[in-house]
Amino acid sequence: MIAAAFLIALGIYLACGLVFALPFVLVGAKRIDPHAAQGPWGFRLLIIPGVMALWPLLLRRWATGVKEPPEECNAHRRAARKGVAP
Amino acid sequence: MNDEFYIGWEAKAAPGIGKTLRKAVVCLLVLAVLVPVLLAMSQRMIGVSVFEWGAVKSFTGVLRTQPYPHLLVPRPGTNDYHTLQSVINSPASASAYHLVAPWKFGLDRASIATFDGKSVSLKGTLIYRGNQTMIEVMPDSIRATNTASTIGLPSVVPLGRQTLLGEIVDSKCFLGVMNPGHLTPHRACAIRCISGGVPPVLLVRQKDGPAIYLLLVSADGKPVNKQVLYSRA
Amino acid sequence: MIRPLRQRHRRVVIVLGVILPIAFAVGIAARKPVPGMTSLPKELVASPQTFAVTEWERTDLFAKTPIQVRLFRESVGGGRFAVEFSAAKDFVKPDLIVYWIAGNPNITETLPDNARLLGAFNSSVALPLSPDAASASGVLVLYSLADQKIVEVSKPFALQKP
Amino acid sequence: MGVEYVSVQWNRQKKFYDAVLVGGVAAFLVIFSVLTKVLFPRVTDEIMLIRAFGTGAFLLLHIILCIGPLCRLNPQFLPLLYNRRHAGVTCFLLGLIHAALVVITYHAGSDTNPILSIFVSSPINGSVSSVPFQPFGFFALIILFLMAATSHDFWLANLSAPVWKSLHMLVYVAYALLVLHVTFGVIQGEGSPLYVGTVALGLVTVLGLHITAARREVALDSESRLTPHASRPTESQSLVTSSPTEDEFVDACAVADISENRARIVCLSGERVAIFKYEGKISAVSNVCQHQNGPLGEGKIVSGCITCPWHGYQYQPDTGASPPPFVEKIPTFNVRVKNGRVFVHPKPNPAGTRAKPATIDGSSRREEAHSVTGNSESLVTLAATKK
Repeated sequence: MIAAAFLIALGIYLACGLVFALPFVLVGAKRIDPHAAQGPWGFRLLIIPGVMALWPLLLRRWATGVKEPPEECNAHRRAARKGVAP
Repeated sequence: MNDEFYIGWEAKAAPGIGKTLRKAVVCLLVLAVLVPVLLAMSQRMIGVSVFEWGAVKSFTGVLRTQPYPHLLVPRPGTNDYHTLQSVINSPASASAYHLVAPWKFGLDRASIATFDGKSVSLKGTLIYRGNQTMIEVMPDSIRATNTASTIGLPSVVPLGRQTLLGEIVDSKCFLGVMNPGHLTPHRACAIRCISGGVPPVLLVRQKDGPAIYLLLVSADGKPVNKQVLYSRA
Repeated sequence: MIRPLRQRHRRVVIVLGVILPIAFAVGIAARKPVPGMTSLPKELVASPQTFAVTEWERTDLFAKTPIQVRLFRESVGGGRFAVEFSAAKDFVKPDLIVYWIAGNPNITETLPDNARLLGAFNSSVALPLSPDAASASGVLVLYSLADQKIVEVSKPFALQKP
Repeated sequence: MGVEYVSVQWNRQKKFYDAVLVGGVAAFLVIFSVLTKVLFPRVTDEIMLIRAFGTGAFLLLHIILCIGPLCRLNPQFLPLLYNRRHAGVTCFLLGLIHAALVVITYHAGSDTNPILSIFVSSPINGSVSSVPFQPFGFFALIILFLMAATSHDFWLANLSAPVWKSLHMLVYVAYALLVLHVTFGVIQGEGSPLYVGTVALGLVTVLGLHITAARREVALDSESRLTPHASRPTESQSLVTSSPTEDEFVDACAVADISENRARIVCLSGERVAIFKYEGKISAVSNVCQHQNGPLGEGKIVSGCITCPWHGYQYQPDTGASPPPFVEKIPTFNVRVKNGRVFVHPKPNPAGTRAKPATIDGSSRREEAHSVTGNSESLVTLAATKK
């Protein structure tokens, strides 16, 4: 019973991902990452499985109008943002 | 100090790194050859069984639906051993072939009830192991023939209450559809097959001598698929 | 890798280093031997072995398949005969049964009427021959009932030395 | 990343890598299948393939897992790391074929949905030997899928390397699940001690290499903590392992400790800093490569650029920026050289900010030379005292 519910949820999630993936690889990818603008077909196909898996994240970036990939978060970058060194 | 440095996008690696790399590649290729040889050789579960997949043959005999559907096929030739000491010792005058449906299902007993005890012809694919024979019956291929049933029911010999140690297998897979088709790796499939009506068989392996196959039935000769599934031994 | 991930990596490695060997050892220790019996209850044993005397063993009776044939007798110089087969492990035919046919018949595709059923071909089970077989020579026929096909006919042989 | 994404950035090394990978996998599959068919002619072909692909994927995963610690222990293995992602994707594909064949063979055509059957057809009955093993494989495959699906550089950039790395560290969960999958699966049936021995050997190798490498990492960290200037009482900022001096610059190491075009690594502001020596200058940058967080301090200055040992990403040592057209940037650190010692300000500059390299001037060079002489003198003294 739990297993069936889990599998149905997984199926719906991936199906939504597939529906989202098509417009994303055609239009969305270059909106959130300028380097994807001229990506060849091979690249677009390669990222489809990942888009199906992580579509809520990409949908949020696309919807909020993010233009660049995020800057990574590590101790040095955090410390650097706090102020300028002498 | 060796100051060699590997950069993947350069055409060639530094000589020392290249040398290590060649050694590593040789080691990996040795692994890719040695491991499959050792693992393939030490497999112990694979037995001798056949599923004649794709070869459909015709069979005639008397169809019985109890306890599980089977076809009794008379053995030709004379048989004069009734004088021998016991019923078990005399060769049976007919062979019994288990009948199952395609995939993980047994034959639906209700749909073939009209043929019970009648001479029939049917088409199907042979499955066999040792002296056990099974037919995966082609759907809707069973036809009643005009010949009258000539085979009497085998006499029942009570052997008393016995304790046996063995493995419950789904007869279809174990007899040949899958090889190996038993023990833990096959457990899920056996559960599905027995759930689908394939006759459950207690396989009793002997230390010396052939394994014996015992069809599991209830005390009144009915199928016990569900009981087997829920006993979860 | 960044420092927090290196630390997480170390913790993961330590946890795995403890848990995995234990889980593996538990799994191996829990393995059950393949269920089997050293001997069946006597009520289930098909034929009490009454053929104590081995008359001969031959491997040349069947040309196509390597089958060893053993001839047994109930007692020295007397009693019924029985044959026992041992075939290569890989030899399997659908519903293989054994017949005895007296004389040196020319068998092509069908079983002649005088074929006498001995029983199912079963490695290491002795099949008794009828008493009248002892007096004449004959052949053993391996017949696949499911295939309705003669698998092999042995060379003619006599049970008793002339 | 500074250039447009392509499917695969092919080069000679990657082609060689993939040729060995594909050749090795093909050899494994063919040898296993042919030998099984020869030794056991009655085997069912699907099950033979299930076993070939399953064992192949499991062996490949072992090899992949050993590459990381091997490179930590000996940088000469770094070529194996360079294209490890292709090995990972191959491992996933082998596992996927194994799983598809399992579902078709053992679960399809029954009275239950074949995927659901993976979970409901192995009831728990309290016996350890019948722990359901197929769900372990299912979840391991999901993890391998996530990793394979996000293996393209697009995902590295869009998830950022630390997030990407944490996602890919799930491989250890997948490995644990697969060890359980094999232990409670095929090994419960296949009684040969060789099967037990092979898995045990794999387990010992993978865990042994990882624990050895991890211990060495701890040792490296403690080495920097034990340098004399760091043994002074530290500030509240516990992550700073070297304590700031009066003017906030930290005595990191001696100029002489650094080889030409190479770096020395210290820990400052919670992360490792790479201090490079090149062309008579000293520059310090964050040790973390933006591409995949590779250890830049273990890299080398090639054609004037710090080059990451993992995938060869490059940064100018003074600005921390990749040469155009690439756009990667890393934080830099202000440095001073005084009396033959390197002082680093623990506060990082924003990524890509130019920090003036400290020149190893004549005096410090002389001091360097002097310190060497001094050392030899003291050695002589020591020798004399011993006499």
